[in-house]
Amino acid sequence: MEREEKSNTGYLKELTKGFIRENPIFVLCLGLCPTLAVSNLVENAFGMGIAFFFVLLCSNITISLVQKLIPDEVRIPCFIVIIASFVTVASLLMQWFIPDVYARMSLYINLIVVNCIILGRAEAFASKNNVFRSMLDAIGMGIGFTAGLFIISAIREVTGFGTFLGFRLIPENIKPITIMILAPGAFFTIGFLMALFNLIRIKKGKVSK
Amino acid sequence: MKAKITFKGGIHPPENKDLCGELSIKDFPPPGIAVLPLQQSLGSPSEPVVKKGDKVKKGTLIARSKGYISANLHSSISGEVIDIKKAPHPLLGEANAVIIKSDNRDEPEKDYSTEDVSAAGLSSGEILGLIQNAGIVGLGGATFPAHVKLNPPPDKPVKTLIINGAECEPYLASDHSLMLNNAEQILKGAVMIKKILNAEKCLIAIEENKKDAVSLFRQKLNSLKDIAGLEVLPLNVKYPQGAEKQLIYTLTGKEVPSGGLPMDISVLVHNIGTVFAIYEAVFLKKPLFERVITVSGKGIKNPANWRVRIGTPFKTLINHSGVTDRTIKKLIMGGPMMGLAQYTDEVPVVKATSGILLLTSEEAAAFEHLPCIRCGKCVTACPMGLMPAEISKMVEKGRIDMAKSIGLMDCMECGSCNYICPSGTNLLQYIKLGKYEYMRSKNAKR
Amino acid sequence: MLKDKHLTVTVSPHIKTALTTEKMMWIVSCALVPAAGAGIYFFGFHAALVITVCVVSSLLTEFLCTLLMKKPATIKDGSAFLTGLLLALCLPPELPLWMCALGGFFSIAVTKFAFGGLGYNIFNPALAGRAFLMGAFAKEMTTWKTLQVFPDGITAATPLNLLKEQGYDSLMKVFDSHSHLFRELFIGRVGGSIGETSAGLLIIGGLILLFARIITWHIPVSYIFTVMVISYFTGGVFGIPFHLFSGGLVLGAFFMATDPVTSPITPKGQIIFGIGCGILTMLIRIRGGYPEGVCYAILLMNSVTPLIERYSKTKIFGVKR
Amino acid sequence: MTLGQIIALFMGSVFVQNFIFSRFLGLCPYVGVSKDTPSAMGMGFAVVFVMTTASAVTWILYRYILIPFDLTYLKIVAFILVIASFVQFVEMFLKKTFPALHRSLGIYLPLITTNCAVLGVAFLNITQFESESYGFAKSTLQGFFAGIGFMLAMLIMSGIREKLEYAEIPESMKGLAIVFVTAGLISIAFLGFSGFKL
Repeated sequence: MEREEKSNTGYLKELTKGFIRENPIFVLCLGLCPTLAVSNLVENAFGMGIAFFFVLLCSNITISLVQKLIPDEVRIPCFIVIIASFVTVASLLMQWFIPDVYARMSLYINLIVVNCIILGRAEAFASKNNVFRSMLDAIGMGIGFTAGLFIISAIREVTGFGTFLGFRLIPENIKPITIMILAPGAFFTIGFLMALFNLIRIKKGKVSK
Repeated sequence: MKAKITFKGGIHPPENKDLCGELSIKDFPPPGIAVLPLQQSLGSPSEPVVKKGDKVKKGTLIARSKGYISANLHSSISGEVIDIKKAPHPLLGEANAVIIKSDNRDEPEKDYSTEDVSAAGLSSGEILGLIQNAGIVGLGGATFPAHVKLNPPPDKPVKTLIINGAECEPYLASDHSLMLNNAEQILKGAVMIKKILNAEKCLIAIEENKKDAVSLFRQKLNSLKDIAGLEVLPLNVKYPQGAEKQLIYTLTGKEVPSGGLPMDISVLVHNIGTVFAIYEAVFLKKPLFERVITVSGKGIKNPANWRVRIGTPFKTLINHSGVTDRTIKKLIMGGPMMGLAQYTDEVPVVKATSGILLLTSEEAAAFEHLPCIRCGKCVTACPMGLMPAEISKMVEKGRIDMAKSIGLMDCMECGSCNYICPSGTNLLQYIKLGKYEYMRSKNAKR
Repeated sequence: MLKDKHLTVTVSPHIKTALTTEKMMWIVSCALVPAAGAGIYFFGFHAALVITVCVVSSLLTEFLCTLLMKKPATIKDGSAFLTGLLLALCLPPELPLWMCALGGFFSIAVTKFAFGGLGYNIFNPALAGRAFLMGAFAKEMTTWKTLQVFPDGITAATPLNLLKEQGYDSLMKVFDSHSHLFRELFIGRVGGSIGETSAGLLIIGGLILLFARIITWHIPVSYIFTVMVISYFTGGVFGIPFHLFSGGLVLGAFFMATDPVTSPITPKGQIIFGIGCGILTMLIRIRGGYPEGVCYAILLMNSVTPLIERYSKTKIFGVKR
Repeated sequence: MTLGQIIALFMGSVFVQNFIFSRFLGLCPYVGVSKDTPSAMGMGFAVVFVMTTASAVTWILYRYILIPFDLTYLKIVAFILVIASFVQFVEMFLKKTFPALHRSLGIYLPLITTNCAVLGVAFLNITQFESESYGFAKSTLQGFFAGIGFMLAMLIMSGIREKLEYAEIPESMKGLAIVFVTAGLISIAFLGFSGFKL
């Protein structure tokens, strides 16, 4: 019964759930450290998003492929090793292609290895589902994460620098609110975005009632 | 012994004690109908020994104490028992009461006016018996049966007896007037109690705003003989100076342990009114059927101190005193700080009634309730060293366990926090609720 | 006779003190008026505009927040007015007005209403607003109106700035003698925020609050005493009056740190709070990146207020320690 | 290594560049375990202990194994494995020898494996102190002080959150939203330490 329902409701849901309903940042509240640390510039956020996407996709696929081979007791260490290998690959690639972006945030790229989303998806999803589903899940979550990162970084860059991806949006003579690109700005942005998500959920809840 | 200057905390509400003017005690005429609730004290209600249609006289026993903590009840007028039924009660809302219709003869059971000089030679047991028969309870408001309080367990001897004449509640002046009018009798009663308890000393504590009472007592002590160990001590004027634990701390410097009784530190406190009632019971063989109360408040035309029969309905007193044409807001039994607001003036005077106040809307101002701004005034005001704002917030959120851990059950409900709170938060209401909830869950666990 | 009257039944007590929260807020505001007046007198018309904009933006934000949250309107309780006034008093006199408005908005909306409104905020709204503006517009927030000029024509910032960045000698170049410096500091004719410079008038305002029993002595005394001790050990006899009267110390000690909502509720906790404020203020003044530390010191102590309260409970009567 | 350097390290890791309020490391356990003070305290102690020892262990690993054998590109895999197994080992050790301590800290230990503050301080150590003298001592101290800073942040937040339980927070701000706004305000206050010099 459950299986049937699963196949019917389909793959699309697997893909889209990460966008809003189970958005990793605003709803699941996972992987917050890099989210806040690198979101002062949209450029950084994209760099982080791509690296994250890459690691999540590869590790999800790999783990769903080898799930049968891994003994249950040592699965977590195995996942970590798999993830860590892909993080190493990603960090080497970034170092090669976009060295200046990498230099700004190498610490946080390395720390993708302990990002709760990736380990969480590996444990909760990829180790229990087939390759295709795991891939869709990874894409959905990756898009959700990158989009969240994009929103936060866009808000912070526009208010804190007056620019977007380096282009000036707000005229020079209006002073940007510098604090938005400092640590407090990151906390405020995510705090109020979460409140916004809550508000939407409350409104929706009221309507469905 | 070095007396502390005062206790920690407390407040200075406007006293309004001068409303009554001169401090004489007027005799209030016996009412046409007396309503005598069977529950007049802490503990179990007494059991009626009369039935409908019985003729009674002033001072006739109409209900006998039942159980250890309970007290006798006597008729306060002469006449006929017309019913035993539920009637409004100032403390309980409604309770069983013996209702007596006056025959207007006011005939006493026996003569209560001649002093029995031989009483001074009675044994402790005999005196306790007289007190028990007279149905005397603590008249300060706690209504604990006096004969039980005067009979402490042998392992907790009482060394210091304190006679409480602080009367720190605003408006009330009944104890003050009693002290001025019956100083000698009170002293005799105090000597008697000291003898029963075999106490080393007896301290009579009076707030400094009653200077006349202090000097009168000092003068009497000098003129009377055989009263070694008695001492009059003036106290700072501060509310709640008359609260048992604060009074003991002020006079002896000792703290009654949390959850304990004064006898745990060898002290016993009796109210002035109770001491006078004990005098009457022992020397005049007169049961407790009348007491002195203050009828006051800006809603009353002629405020005064009355010696009034137990069972007199409030409305009889209020009508007799006259009502001003200002907006009446509250009718209160007791003082404005700890008294109980009444929903009707049908309730009768009981043994616990120390005053009846009719407050106008300007006196009993209730202002807008704002959120707590944590100013800490309640913390400094609390004589028990509690944090009322925190406790009430915890109770509000249903965290009775946490409130208990920071002293919920130590609160004695003096209302200082509530008085001083600038936000108008009803702190005491939540604390009382919390205490009630705690006792309920504790009893349920049993 | 009482039949036709409605008797109100409530829990005791039945009388209450006349000092309400509303009155307290307005009395504090009034106690600030002399210092604010001195600020306008010394710094000119723009200072008056800054005060007006801050107050109006605070009141407006308060009104909108209560409207959005469907709470009863709380504008007249005076707390928003006071927040706006306090915020303006710790801003530089020539700050662009839209920044003032933003500060007022932040104070009320983020530090106060996000936490539920009056009584629930963790941080002092006015100081949080100032610290926010400091982080947002560091340059504008440290541009002071010049009241003293160097002999060689270079404009002088606040005395604390001078001491920190150019040392004691250039400070003495501007003010030729100690007594001159202390006199100017006391009456407030030095560079600085609008309402913080006039130490004398602020002390009068603080005494009014003490006598009106709106604040207790614990925080101001422990705060100022700590600052005096540390400044004696770091700056000698000169240090005590200098650190006492310069910067926002008096304003902070009497009006900001004593904000009841964000300071500990117990007397013992208040003393710890005051000492902590004093230590942090001097730490930032002497070693920190900013010349003035009152604002941050109080905010930092605000954040540990719950912890202080946790470990400074009152002694319950009859309970042995 | 002078006292001044130690104090500078202390001020730097605890206040100026607090791991939570400035570097954003270890946020998940920070928001997860800061609901009440006792558990914040337990988690804090566990983090101080693990960060200190992990800093020492990873520094030795990096300096004496990875560099000599030219395996530095494997540092991510190596560090995470070492930390994970180290935490596991500590847990077993505590269980055997100090059961009381284990009962109070035990539940927090597994959470620390995925605490990016621990791995973060290891990476920071090797980039900051790789070629410096006293590298080992500095790494260990930085780990210890960063742990203290983390614990301080935990305690502050737990105190505030306990107090917020009695506040009337708007429905939409409830939960993590208000926690982040509070963290933002605390980090504004922590800006006061910026530019700190000895």
